Amino acid sequence: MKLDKESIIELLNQKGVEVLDLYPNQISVNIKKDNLLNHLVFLRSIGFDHLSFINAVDFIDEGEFELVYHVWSYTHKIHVLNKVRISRNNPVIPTIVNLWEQAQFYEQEIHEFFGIIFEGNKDLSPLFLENWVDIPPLRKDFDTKEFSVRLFGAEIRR
Amino acid sequence: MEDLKANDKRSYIDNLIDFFRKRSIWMLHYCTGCGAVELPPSMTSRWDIERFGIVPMATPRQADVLLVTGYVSLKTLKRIIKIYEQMPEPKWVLAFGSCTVNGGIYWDSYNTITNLAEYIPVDITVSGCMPRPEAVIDALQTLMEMIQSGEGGAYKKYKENYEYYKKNQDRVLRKTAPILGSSETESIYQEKEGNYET
Amino acid sequence: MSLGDKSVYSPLTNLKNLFKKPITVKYPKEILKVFPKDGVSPIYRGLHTNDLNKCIGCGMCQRICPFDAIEMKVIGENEQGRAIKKPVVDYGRCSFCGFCVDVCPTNSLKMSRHYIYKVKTVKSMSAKEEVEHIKQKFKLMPDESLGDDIGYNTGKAKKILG
Amino acid sequence: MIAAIRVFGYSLFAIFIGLLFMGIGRKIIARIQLRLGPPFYQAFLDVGKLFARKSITHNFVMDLGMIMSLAGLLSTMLFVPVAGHMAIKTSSNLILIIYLMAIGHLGMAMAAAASGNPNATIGVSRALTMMLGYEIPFFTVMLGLIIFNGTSSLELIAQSQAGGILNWNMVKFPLGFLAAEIALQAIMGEKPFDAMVAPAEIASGPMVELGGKYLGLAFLTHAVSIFVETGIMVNLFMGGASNVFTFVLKQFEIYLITILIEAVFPRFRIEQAVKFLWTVPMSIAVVQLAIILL
Repeated sequence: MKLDKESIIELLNQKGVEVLDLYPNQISVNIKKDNLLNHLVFLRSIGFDHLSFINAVDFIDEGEFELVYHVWSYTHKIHVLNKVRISRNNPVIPTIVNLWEQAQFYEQEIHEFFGIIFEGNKDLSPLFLENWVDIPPLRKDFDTKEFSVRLFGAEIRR
Repeated sequence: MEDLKANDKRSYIDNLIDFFRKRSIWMLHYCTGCGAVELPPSMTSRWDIERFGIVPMATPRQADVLLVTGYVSLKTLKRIIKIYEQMPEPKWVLAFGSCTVNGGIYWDSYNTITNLAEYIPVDITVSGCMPRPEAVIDALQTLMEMIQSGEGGAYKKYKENYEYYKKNQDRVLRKTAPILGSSETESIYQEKEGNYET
Repeated sequence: MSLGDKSVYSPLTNLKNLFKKPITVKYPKEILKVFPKDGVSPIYRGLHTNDLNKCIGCGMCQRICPFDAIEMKVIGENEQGRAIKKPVVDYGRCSFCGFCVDVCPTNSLKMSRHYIYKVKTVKSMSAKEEVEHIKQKFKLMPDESLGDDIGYNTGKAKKILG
Repeated sequence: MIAAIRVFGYSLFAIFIGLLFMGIGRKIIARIQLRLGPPFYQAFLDVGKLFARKSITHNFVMDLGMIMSLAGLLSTMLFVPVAGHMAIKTSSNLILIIYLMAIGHLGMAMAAAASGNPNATIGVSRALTMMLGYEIPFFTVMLGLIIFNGTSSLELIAQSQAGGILNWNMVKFPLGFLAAEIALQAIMGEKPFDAMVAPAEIASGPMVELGGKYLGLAFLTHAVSIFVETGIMVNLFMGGASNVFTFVLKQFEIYLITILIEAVFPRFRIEQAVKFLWTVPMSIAVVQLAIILL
């Protein structure tokens, strides 16, 4: 059964989450960390069966990470961005590997580049950076210029 | 001056062997980055470097020249060193593009080395981002001249200056685990404290 | 046995190429000619060329370069005692994007159609010296030595192509 | 003593002709791909370079295997009549020749297995599987010819076709020639039956760990194998030759057909190749055998 965008927003509003209407086929949802699993299970149950990607954004001034779960439905043709904010000091979030298996690699990568710990994910081994011992490199407080000068001897002229 | 003297001493047999070597360069193109795109036109009908006897080879054991075609990340560097050491002598290295000289577009990357010559000896460095097939052919022709005249002996440098190269390799690869049989599955973030000294 | 597109034997039709002329460009002897001019495209972005009389040393090219490739080098003093600066391009960084040519206020910095530049190893050098040698060899100060063969050049590209 | 010199001379001749054919084959493939291609003497330069390189051995079994594979093919060559001449005057029994040809492959298998590289092991297992594929149709064709001529001597079969092109077995038994030609493609290891080398998949298979002199030996083995295999085909189907020049020319015709097929076809997977060889050339060969018997 194909739902249009308005009825999906209606359904989500009934669940008590904040919905933002972005584009003709895209909506954005702000959720709490505790509510994440329930919310994603609900989305999956109404036909959003494809997890496209998981992003992480570092809001260093606000001291928070934002995780964006991109969920797509082949029946409704709607793209939902589920945004979760977690604290930068204690970056822990429950894993969704049991819901979507492909989340394994996204979580591994985010753990590698942002240092966010996904509770319940058994394998958070690095994919790209072998044996990295510095600050995770995509965090905003990681200084790539300084690092490349120190390790590779890069010339910086300005 | 020493080089010139050495040239004078080269016998007829040496010149013949060098002629064979220069006319039959087998290359291992380890395709890192953009250079992989420039090599197919050089190898296929339009520019056809097989005219000079240059053919791609599948394994380092059979190859004479290693083409490093583009940026080199830490993971790649480890494999490049392994491949370079697996090649039997005489061997030559061609570095293509800005990235292998001074970092190129990845000049401030956390994971890309800036100067390939610090880690393995390089015979010819070609500028460009990436070099056109004509530039590739030009470099290979220069390599052929260097082989004939006995100039292209950078592989001897690897033995003479091994400490220098090894030190540089260790400095950047220290933070990385062995290629095969890595059992490091614990979280990288947890073991951060105290392990890294500047 | 049919030789249609879907046939198993259709590769055999390629045997007719045996009697055609090869399309190979014998590079060192002859050069590619597909554009009105010989060689590469008329708006090719090759090594830089700089009209040193027109260049005012403003440093805009240095400021816009996304790769930190351009360095302003002091080459002397003018009558008022101010330093005259000209850009030096590090071809170990340059990615030939053309931003510096776009931004040049006097239109003195241009790109030529020359692109072949290579550095050979020096057998007598030690490894450490060679690293520096390669780095320094790739830093070139563009002048008018390549000026006879202008390639990418703001506003004029269209005129050349016709 | 004279026998030894003759054997040496014949070996050099076979290697020379094989390398020449390889070079010309590369040139022809290049022209089909609209390229200029390497000079025709490129194979000599390659061998010269390979023997001047440093080489890495893994153990003495590898050395032994490479020499065994070259020696196996060189000894096969002694039994193939070249325009009526032979290195040593001996019987040129077809069954013996086919038996000896396997030694070359086994030597290569030994060397590759000793190198310990998994790609080499895969390549060798593919080569031996391919042997099962091509030997059965090739033997069936040969059986027909042996029954027809009442002898298994290659020399006598060649002599029986004397007197004009219409007497050649190629014209008398076109189906048999077709089946043998397809099988020959597999024997020479050219496309579409080159799953054993397959540089893109298993990094040139048995040769993966060979460098320098060992690869040079492999090159020479390949050159001799080209000479032997085309020589057998010339004697079987094209009536031998009265002088050496004609013989080499006929050999080149056979090699040219192989090269033209090699130049344009893609590669079979190993199980597809064996299935193809056991169905298409095999059924053609069986029909030919039935025609001869009836």
